Amino acid sequence: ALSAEIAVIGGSNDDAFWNIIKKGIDDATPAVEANGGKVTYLRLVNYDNFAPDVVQLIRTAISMEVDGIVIPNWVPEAEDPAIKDAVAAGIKVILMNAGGADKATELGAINYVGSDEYVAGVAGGEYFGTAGKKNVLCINTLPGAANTEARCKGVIDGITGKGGTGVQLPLPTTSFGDATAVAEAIKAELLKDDRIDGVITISAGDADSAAIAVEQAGKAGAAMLGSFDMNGAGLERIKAGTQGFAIDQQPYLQSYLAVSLLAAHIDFGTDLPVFPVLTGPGIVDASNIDATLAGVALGAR
Amino acid sequence: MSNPILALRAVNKSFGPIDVLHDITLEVKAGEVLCLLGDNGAGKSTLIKIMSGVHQPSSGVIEIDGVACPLPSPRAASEQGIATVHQFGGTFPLMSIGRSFFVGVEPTKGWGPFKVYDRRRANAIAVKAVQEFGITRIDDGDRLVGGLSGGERQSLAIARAVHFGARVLILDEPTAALGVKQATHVLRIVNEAKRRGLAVVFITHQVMHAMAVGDHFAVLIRGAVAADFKKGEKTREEITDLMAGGASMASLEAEIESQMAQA
Amino acid sequence: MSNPILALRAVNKSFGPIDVLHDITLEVKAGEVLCLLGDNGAGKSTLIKIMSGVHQPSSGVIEIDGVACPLPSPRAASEQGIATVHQFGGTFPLMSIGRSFFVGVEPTKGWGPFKVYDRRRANAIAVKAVQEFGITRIDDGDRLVGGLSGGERQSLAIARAVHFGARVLILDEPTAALGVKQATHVLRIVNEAKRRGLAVVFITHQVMHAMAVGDHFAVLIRGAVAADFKKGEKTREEITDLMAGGASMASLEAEIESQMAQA
Amino acid sequence: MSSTISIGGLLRRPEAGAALGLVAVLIFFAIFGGMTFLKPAGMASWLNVAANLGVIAIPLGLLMISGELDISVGAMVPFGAMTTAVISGHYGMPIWIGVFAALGFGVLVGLINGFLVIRTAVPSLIVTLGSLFAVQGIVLGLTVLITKSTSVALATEGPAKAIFGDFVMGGQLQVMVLWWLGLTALYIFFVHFSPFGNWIFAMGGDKISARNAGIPTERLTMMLFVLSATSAAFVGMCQAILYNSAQVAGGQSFIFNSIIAVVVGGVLLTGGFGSVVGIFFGTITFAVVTQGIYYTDFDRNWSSLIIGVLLLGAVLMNNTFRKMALSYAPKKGGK
Amino acid sequence: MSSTISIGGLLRRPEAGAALGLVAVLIFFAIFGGMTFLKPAGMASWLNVAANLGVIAIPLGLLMISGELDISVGAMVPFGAMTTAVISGHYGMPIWIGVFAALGFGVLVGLINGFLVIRTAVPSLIVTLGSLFAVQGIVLGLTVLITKSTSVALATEGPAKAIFGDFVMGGQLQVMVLWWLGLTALYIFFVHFSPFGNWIFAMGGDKISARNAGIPTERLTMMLFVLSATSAAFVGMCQAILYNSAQVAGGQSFIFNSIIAVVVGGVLLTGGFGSVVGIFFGTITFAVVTQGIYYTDFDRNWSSLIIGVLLLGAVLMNNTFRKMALSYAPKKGGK
Ligand SMILES: Nc1ncnc2c1ncn2[C@@H]1O[C@H](COP(=O)(O)OP(=O)(O)OP(=O)(O)O)[C@@H](O)[C@H]1O
Ligand SMILES: Nc1ncnc2c1ncn2[C@@H]1O[C@H](COP(=O)(O)OP(=O)(O)OP(=O)(O)O)[C@@H](O)[C@H]1O
Ligand SMILES: [Mg+2]
Ligand SMILES: [Mg+2]
Repeated sequence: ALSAEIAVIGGSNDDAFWNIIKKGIDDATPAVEANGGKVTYLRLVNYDNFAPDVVQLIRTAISMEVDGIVIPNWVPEAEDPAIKDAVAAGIKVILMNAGGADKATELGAINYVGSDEYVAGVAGGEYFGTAGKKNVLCINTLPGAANTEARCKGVIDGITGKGGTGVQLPLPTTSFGDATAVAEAIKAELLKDDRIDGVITISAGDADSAAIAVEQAGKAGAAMLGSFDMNGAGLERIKAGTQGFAIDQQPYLQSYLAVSLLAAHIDFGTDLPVFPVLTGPGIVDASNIDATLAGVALGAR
Repeated sequence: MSNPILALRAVNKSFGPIDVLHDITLEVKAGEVLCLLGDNGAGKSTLIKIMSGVHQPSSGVIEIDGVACPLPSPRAASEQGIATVHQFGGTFPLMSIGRSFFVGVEPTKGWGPFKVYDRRRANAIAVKAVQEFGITRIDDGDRLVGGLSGGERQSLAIARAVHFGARVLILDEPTAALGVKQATHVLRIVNEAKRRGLAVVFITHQVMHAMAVGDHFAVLIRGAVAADFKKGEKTREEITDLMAGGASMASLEAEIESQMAQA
Repeated sequence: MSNPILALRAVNKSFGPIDVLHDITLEVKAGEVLCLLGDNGAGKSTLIKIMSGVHQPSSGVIEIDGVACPLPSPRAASEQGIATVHQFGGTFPLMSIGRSFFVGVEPTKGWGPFKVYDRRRANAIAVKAVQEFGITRIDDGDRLVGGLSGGERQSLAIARAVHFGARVLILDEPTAALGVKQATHVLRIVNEAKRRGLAVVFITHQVMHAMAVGDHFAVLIRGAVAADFKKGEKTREEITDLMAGGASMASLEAEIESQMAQA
Repeated sequence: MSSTISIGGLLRRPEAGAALGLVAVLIFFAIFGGMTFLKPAGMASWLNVAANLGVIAIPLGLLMISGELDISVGAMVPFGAMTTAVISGHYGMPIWIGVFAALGFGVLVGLINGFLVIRTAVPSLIVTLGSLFAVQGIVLGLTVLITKSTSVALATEGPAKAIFGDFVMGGQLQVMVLWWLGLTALYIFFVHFSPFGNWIFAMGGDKISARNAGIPTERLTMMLFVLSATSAAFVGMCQAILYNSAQVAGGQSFIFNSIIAVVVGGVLLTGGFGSVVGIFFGTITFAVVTQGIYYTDFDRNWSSLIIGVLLLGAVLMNNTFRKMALSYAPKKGGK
Repeated sequence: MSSTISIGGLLRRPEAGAALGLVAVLIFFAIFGGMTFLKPAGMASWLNVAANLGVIAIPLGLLMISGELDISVGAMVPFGAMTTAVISGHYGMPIWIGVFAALGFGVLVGLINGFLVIRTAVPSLIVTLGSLFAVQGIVLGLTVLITKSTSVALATEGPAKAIFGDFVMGGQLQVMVLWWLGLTALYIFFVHFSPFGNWIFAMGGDKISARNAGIPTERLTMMLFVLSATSAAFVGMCQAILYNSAQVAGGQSFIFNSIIAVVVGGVLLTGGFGSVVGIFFGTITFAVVTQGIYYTDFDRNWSSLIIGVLLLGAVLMNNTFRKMALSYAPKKGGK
């Protein structure tokens, strides 16, 4: 069918990561529209009712009678039946951000574009290990959510593989979004356990709190700070040397490529021989900070 | 005379450190109106709350038909046929007149699990009961109680108790908010209830109302029964003095009377 | 006679589709007690709510000292020296007696931005004012209002209005919940206020109370002024009939009287 | 005369405002979202959302009518889901054991909530806030302890799947929609036709007077808390079966969402006024607003703003009607 | 006699329960958390949390005493932070412009909340729920529109940094702690000593009677809404300056947390009763409970459970005291 109508399903509204995803979609959209197509972005409002909400979005997309869907496969048990229904309805599917090549094949999706939360976590854990860190604390401000748990699990497995140890610190919901509560929680752990020499947060915003906590606990220089994803303040810290690194899956590429590939497939029947298309994990640290900062200024990193 | 339906034996009540009732012993007999008199804060409302299961006595016994019978809840009291109009409240502003009237004892039609609330019948009975009080303005049982005047609501509450009071009818200052016509009607209803063999407990601050219906009078002063006498045993002046908490009202009465005389 | 302090000219009031007051014209003069009489639901409370700025008339004019002067809020009325005791409420269960008494017009000590609430003085004045009503049980201004009996609270509200009523004192059924002693005291206070040159508007359902203090009587029937007369112009029986909404009370009165006679 | 239908009589019903609000948002999205939104597949999208919310919103609304609140439903949804998934997924026991355990825990938490509210006179918002945290803690702690993970898979087949977690009517509608419609009908009967409903309204209007009138207020309060906690656990359980998995996190959005649905449905927050049909409409309104956004071309970043404004609008409309209801009285012919 | 201090007099103060609750949790954590928790660094940890929460909790508590509620603080924290970061970070304007703009928006949202509550008689929970969503939508929409990002960096130096977002006293305490103590003192004066405070209690006790007593209830309601929204924007602004960055997300936890702090502090949810000192103690109690966990050896997965149980305990203790307060009267010598 010509003039592809595409639905993209993504994470919560106010999440920095998904905002960059949106930038990729927005940049890919003109090309789709130039061919008479349309791109709709369906976002979760929050992660409170995760699996049902995601499946609901898939069903919504099917009901919109789109030609193609780009979707992260976060909770396979829940999403697989819906994705199979979409494929059965003749809708072309690309898995993005979460899922992997095997899943794509199993579900009949045409490709997988993305990284993997767990793999990204492992990369982070190994970075700590390579830097000589032994005891890493993974701060999870959203404990119980599949994606954040995968990140921390990856970190712990990564550092363990390098001969160190890792622990997850799940924060209660009472502290979610309260920068001070997060900072003080991390500080308390640092004060209590003197051996901790690495801290990583599941989001860029939490790293702002963690930076203060490390400094307050008198561990500046001793404990290395890392974060999943990145924001302006975090990059400034990497540049200044107060933060070690940030794990970047280059979300811009995920959505940009996924939408473009899918539209071209629907409109022109093209197929990419590369399978899967991996966009990460990439590590941003002092070595590549300047190029990254340029991309950030444009909202693409 | 008949045996008492309801009796209190040496009942005490305190709220934390505040002792409100001391050693109250009282009997309420069928076909008799007991007037509870006493100054503001004497403990009248507290006493009848004990009779209607709202409060539990700190010590002492409640007897029904001569048998000790605690009243752990208002529901227990109403199961014993005791219906009460409390001094405040008793109606539900956002409910319809019909529903408010029948609250807790809704009439139903149908059978088995499909019994449904009989709105039409409830409304009809409620409107009729209230109109009998002379409140003819009310003719729609679906109207919300919140739109009624104070006296109209009070009439509704009294009509309700009269309708459901099987053996004992307790009225706490029922006439306080009522107009002349409505108050007279309440007094007539009390007499009617007495004639039907109910026991009535009646609280009022108006000597005239008390003397119009009372067969038996109990005066509370600071939580204790200060006087307990039958109709005709005391004069109007003596009763007035007792109602004022034992203070001699002679001078005050005289003062008012003299002002009236100037009229 | 003096000019009216407060006058209503052709005032109407309706709540949505319900017309409550029709073309009310009334004058309240200094040194005079105006008794508002009428059946339940006649519109008395609504009328005084218009005088005290709680409701706005649907049409018609309020004059103060002969000049048209709308009362957009209770605050505006109290700035004109009009103090009101409403039929319900007026006290705050969880506040202390002293604070409840002075709510809105708190006494302060200190100066400038450091004026602080003068708790001791407030408590002393409040306790004294309430004790003057014969309620000697209350001697601690820090006690919470919620623990008082109905009559005790009512006395507190009246004491408050009397204390702050500069020119006009409006009392909506002030004696309804009061004991004999307290009610007599309220009547004495009304007379005292009159003697001090205040105008008083007094609502009651008790003929005796009305006749004890009233100089001027206005009877509302179904929201319209049905009679407007001076002290002495009508007999007690006529007034009673009017209070009952124009119904002839002769038979009812007779009935009650006869029961009293049996006493 | 009282059974003839008049405009005044219709307008003073608690659901009048909710119904008009629903019509308004439907028109809004029909204009901005186009027709897909009203085709069967589009309707299924908001009906499914409404069903899951509605099963919780009605008992919560009854609690609110009776003057209480239950925040703990936010933790009961994942609790119900996790109980089923752990018992029937992780341990592999028969699905029915998981179902009954989930409902059983619902009853238990409801009883605890009700007991604490009755016995301590602590406001129910606070009691259930406490149990929200406590249940969240238990779910996270126990799940990690037992399964070493926060996400548990569950595969169900046979009648349990068909009854609790499947799609019906051409694979679009969740079976939950049927549960929701059935339960709504039941609630309408109990609340508006059986005498029992009257008690709930009386309790919300004036709890002391209700108790004095002989209504077993305490037992009724317990019952309503059990109902709301169990309904939330039920929804969680069905979601676990439908989606073949359960997560520890989640469910909190049900708290605000169901309060919104209830209040948009015309229930008075302070108790004593409302209707099941109103809550039903309010739930659909909420679902239409949140799902409708996806069918429009509005920038997704502004969806919260639109939801907020639509909500306020619906409540305002609603309120206008309640005021009319209170002051309504049939006009007399002559004076 | 009324100025002598008696045990009865102390116990009937609204803060009595809160103070005892605080002592109880301090003992609890001193036992299970060891002494680090009470050393300066440990104390700073919960004082900082308490300060940020407390600046919002006191005005919210006053609103609750006056019988209203403000949910929108949850959106005002990120709004305040983002306004400052966008103006002074993204656009690079002087920090003071950012500070005043943040506070100015706080005043504006407060006025809108207050206006809607007064004019429409919609319960404030719902009005502010609407404005919560609306403000969240505006923050997200505008930030992305302006900065193409949801996280904005901000570098502040000079007096503004020292006044709003720095550490004092050996670099452990946030300067917010000083603000909090100062504001608490001011609030205590205004609420408990100036005549003005009386009005708030009267409004919460019986709004109609308060209005009839000549209290400008509408103006006061507006003022309190402005106070709470502005305080939340202030906290957000200070956090942006302290952490050199602002996020669009977050802040919702302030809603429940401050309600908890207020209620643990002895304020009656239905209005009319409470005290600033009580809220102060309640805030500290909450901070101690949530931060104390990190000094213990309990498994972190159970922290929600512990928080829930401790909260319920504190509220129960509290309630016992309020009951004593209501029934308390000085014992007479003779009868
Ligand atoms: N729940 C309570 N807690 C503490 N004190 C109470 C309580 N209820 C009543 N009291 C006190 O008990 C005393 C008696 O109150 P009660 O209401 O029984 O008086 P009453 O005789 O009905 O007065 P009134 O004629 O004014 O209605 C009063 O002094 C009152 O302060
Ligand atoms: N806010 C309102 N909305 C609708 N109707 C009202 C309202 N307030 C009063 N009414 C109606 O107006 C009429 C007059 O009420 P009002 O309270 O003025 O009577 P009243 O003369 O004070 O009676 P009472 O002696 O019983 O106190 C009543 O029929 C009542 O139903
Ligand atoms: Mg009494
Ligand atoms: Mg009246």
